[in-house]
Amino acid sequence: MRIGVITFPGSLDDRDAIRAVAIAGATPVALWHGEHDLQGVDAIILPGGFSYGDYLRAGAIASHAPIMAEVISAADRGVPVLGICNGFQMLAEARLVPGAHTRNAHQQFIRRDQRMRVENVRTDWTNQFTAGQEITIPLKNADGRFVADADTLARIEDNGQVVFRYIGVNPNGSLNDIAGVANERGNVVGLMPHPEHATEPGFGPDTELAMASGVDGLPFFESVIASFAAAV
Amino acid sequence: MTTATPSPVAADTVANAAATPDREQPYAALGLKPEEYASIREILGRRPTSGELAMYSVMWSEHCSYKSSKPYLRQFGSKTTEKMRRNLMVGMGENAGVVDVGNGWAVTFKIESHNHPSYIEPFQGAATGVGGIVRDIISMGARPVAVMDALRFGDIDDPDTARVVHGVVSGISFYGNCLGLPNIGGETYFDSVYQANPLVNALAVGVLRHEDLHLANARGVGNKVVLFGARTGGDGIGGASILASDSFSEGGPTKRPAVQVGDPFAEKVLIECCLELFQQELVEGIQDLGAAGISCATSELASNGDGGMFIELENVLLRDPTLTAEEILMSESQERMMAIVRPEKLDGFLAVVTKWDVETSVLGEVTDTGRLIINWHGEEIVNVEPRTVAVDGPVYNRPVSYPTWIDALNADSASALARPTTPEELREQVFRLLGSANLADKRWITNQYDTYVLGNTALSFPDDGGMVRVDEESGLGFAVATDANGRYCQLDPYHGAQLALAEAFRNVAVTGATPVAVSDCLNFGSPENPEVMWQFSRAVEGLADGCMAMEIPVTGGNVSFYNQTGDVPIHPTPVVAVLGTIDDVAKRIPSGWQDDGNNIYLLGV
Amino acid sequence: MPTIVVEVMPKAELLDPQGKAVAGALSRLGKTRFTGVRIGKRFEVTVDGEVDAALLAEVRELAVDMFSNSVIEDVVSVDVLDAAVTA
Amino acid sequence: MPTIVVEVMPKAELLDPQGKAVAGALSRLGKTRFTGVRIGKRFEVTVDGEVDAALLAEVRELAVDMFSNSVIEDVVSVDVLDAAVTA
Ligand SMILES: Nc1ncnc2c1ncn2[C@@H]1O[C@H](COP(=O)(O)OP(=O)(O)O)[C@@H](O)[C@H]1O
Repeated sequence: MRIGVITFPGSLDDRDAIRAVAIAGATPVALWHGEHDLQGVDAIILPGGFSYGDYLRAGAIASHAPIMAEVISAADRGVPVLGICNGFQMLAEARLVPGAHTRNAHQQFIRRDQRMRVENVRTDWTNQFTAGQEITIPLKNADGRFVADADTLARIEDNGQVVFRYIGVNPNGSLNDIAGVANERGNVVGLMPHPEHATEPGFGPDTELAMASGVDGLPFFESVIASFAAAV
Repeated sequence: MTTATPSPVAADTVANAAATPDREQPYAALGLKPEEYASIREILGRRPTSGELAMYSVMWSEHCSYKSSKPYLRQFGSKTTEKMRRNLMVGMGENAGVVDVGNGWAVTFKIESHNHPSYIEPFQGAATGVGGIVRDIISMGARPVAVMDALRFGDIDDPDTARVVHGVVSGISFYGNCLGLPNIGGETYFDSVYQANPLVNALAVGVLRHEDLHLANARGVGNKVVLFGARTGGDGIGGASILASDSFSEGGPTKRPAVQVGDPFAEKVLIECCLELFQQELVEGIQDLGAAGISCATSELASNGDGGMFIELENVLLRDPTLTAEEILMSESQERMMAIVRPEKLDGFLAVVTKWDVETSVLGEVTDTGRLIINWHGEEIVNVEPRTVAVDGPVYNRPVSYPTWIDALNADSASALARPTTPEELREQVFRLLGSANLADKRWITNQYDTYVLGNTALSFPDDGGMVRVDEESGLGFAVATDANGRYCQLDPYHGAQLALAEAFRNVAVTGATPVAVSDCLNFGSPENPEVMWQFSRAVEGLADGCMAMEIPVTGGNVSFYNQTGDVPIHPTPVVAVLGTIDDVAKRIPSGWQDDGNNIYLLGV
Repeated sequence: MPTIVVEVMPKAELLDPQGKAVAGALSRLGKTRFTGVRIGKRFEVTVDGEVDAALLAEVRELAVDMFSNSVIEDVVSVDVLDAAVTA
Repeated sequence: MPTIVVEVMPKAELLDPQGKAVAGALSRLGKTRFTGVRIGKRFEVTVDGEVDAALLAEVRELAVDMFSNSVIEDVVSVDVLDAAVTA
């Protein structure tokens, strides 16, 4: 399976996403924001970072990039798309997932190993988790507060589009403790924490067993590989 | 590419300078002493043009010329033995030192101050401090992979401290995070001696393959001199000389510096762009533009190369078209680089910068005239021997005197202080210590820094040293720690500097890495104060002797003088950074107990 | 060069943490007459040539599609800057 | 409740990275009529009771001392919001 990782000017975790895809056993394909070519990839990752400095609004300028037109039509065709952090912000700005992001309620950038619960295991990116599974994934952002109006919130809660919820601490003031959401079809998922930073022992979050050993991010990538295998 | 808007402002030409030898020039306002001005006239055989005066003034400032510290810093070279040099690929004197770490990999690192700007505008001052040190690393051909920050603030209870602390920390967080560089450690210390003069020392580390090493010099007659990155604006004009040559608290309105605004996004794009230029072998060398901007880049590149350069200054792309030639020469606009490009590679060069949306203009070319000649709309406004600007600036043997107060300070020992006599008093004292700003947990700072980005961070806070994997195949990596103790140095700068070295050395060693190199940032008061100069001379000697004893070389660093409030200098604060190597980061040793039942040993004396 | 000013404010029903922080600071300073602060953005777009109705319409569209995000923000105004106001 | 609007812009001589990024985006979208963008802040301060000259003077002072950082920003205007404008 070939998974594309798009680099925008200011993308930072693109190389980490590429590494995580390879660790999970798929073939990473580097894609460039300025082109219209998805190189026939089977799934797409919008990585973390500060595209265009996150100036204007996080993800806003990148959501107008040439390749986003292709991402939008691929998403409509059912191609799995994962937006991580800045990628999540781009998905929201491009209206591929509901809601929007504002500055963290405490107004600071925050980095922490974040616990969250997997609320929906039927998406292309979460089918290898068990329902209600609690995982720890690194979080790092300044504009991570998920907001939506009351109607939208009620709708996505009812539809099961809330895929991840923060537990323990709500790190940024997100409404309903929402850490990640999906589109209605479940092929497009966005979340603030960084699963690619929890895929390699020695470089992930601390666990009870050993420091930096957390690999709770791996099932994201294994899930999309499993959906791909199921589809062919 | 956009073309520069021609400026209507006429500049003082070389011909005009020759014809009007008696014209009064504002050299003093630019921070030059009468003797220095006289010596510029002597070098040129005429009065300088206003453009030349701008260049000499910024390049001969303490900050750029090291005029008070040079005689002492030579020890770092002379006290380096062959054995200490064994891993050294590039030593002192270049943008940053480079150390061979094995398997064909090399690491480069450097620490630099941005103290005064961080007091005036803490957020932007600290942010641009990170930006500046990272550009030093890029110019060596390396990919920046980590940053650290050594910070000193005033009394935590002073009302102004919050402004400075929060501004500085969020500036570092904003710039470093947005650049995608993990912050792997640093220091935070509060003491009222830093009240109106915080210390913001930023460190960056880069990695490269041996064959990717590049030095910034202008070789090859006919090669193009290209400026790329952000446009030039009115930022920090005069900052280099005015900020760093005098205690800014004395500054009148005319000395009020303009601040610089950092754009980490532009710098991130510039990093990727430079690495692609190096990788495709499209450049001979790249020089970063830091303090003193184009003045510094042109004169240093020319001095380090074939010695001649011709520049058409009106080709500089401007953000503000009203800038004068002198202001363009002095501007400290951030996120700019200068490259030397072979003419046949120019098209390839332009293709890469266009891909990254980086604005570029060709300013001129390398010549064999031995002169740096700068034209402004066809008229010659600068014609100098580049070494006289960049290398052979004034050197001072400043007077040194043993501090009158130091014996009394040392005699006033802590053993005279009352000891707690009851369990309650002891308990109260322990709590006071635990609650003191300098011992308390620093998570409120470090939680604002990204440590995960790039996916190679093996150790960071709360570990004693930060550690980063260089080679994913073998696990080869490096560790870095920074330390300093101004109070020890106030008592005894010679041993205080050695203690800082020893602490940083230990903090690296305990991670499991082997220390191999040192970078330092020497923060002191005014060099015109003989007691400060004594402290400086002792600290440098202590550090150089300490490095000999530990057998690791100083590969570079930075001197920051004039750190004082009014007449009161800060404690001498030589911040020492030690870099070590480890053949597999999987063997790292974290600080903190890992498993139940481990034995605990106390080593040493 | 003419300048078009676009003003964008966070939606009234959303929490504006920045504004709240400033309001908190005001009340700590004893400034009790102020009941709330909200912080939005002011864009100054400079234009080459004359501003005609078509260009203004284009900017109005950009204001909604790009300068603001309708999930969280409202465009408050789009106007040609009156030179007298800048002084 | 009356609202006082304070507008703050980055100083003209300093780089405005935000505005630069938006200007870049406009030009990539083929919008060539625009020559530059600068982004500042708009504060809406709501007031309890009438706005008198003293209060306005107080806000003017706050605008300089607190809402803006005079090292890098200028206060462009301080005005009582005309209710008609909000519509
Ligand atoms: N300004 C800072 N930037 C980055 N890391 C910091 C900073 N201040 C402290 N740290 C980190 O926090 C941890 C604890 O620091 P400190 O309290 O100084 O410990 P120690 O006394 O053991 O040196 C260390 O890992 C150190 O690198």
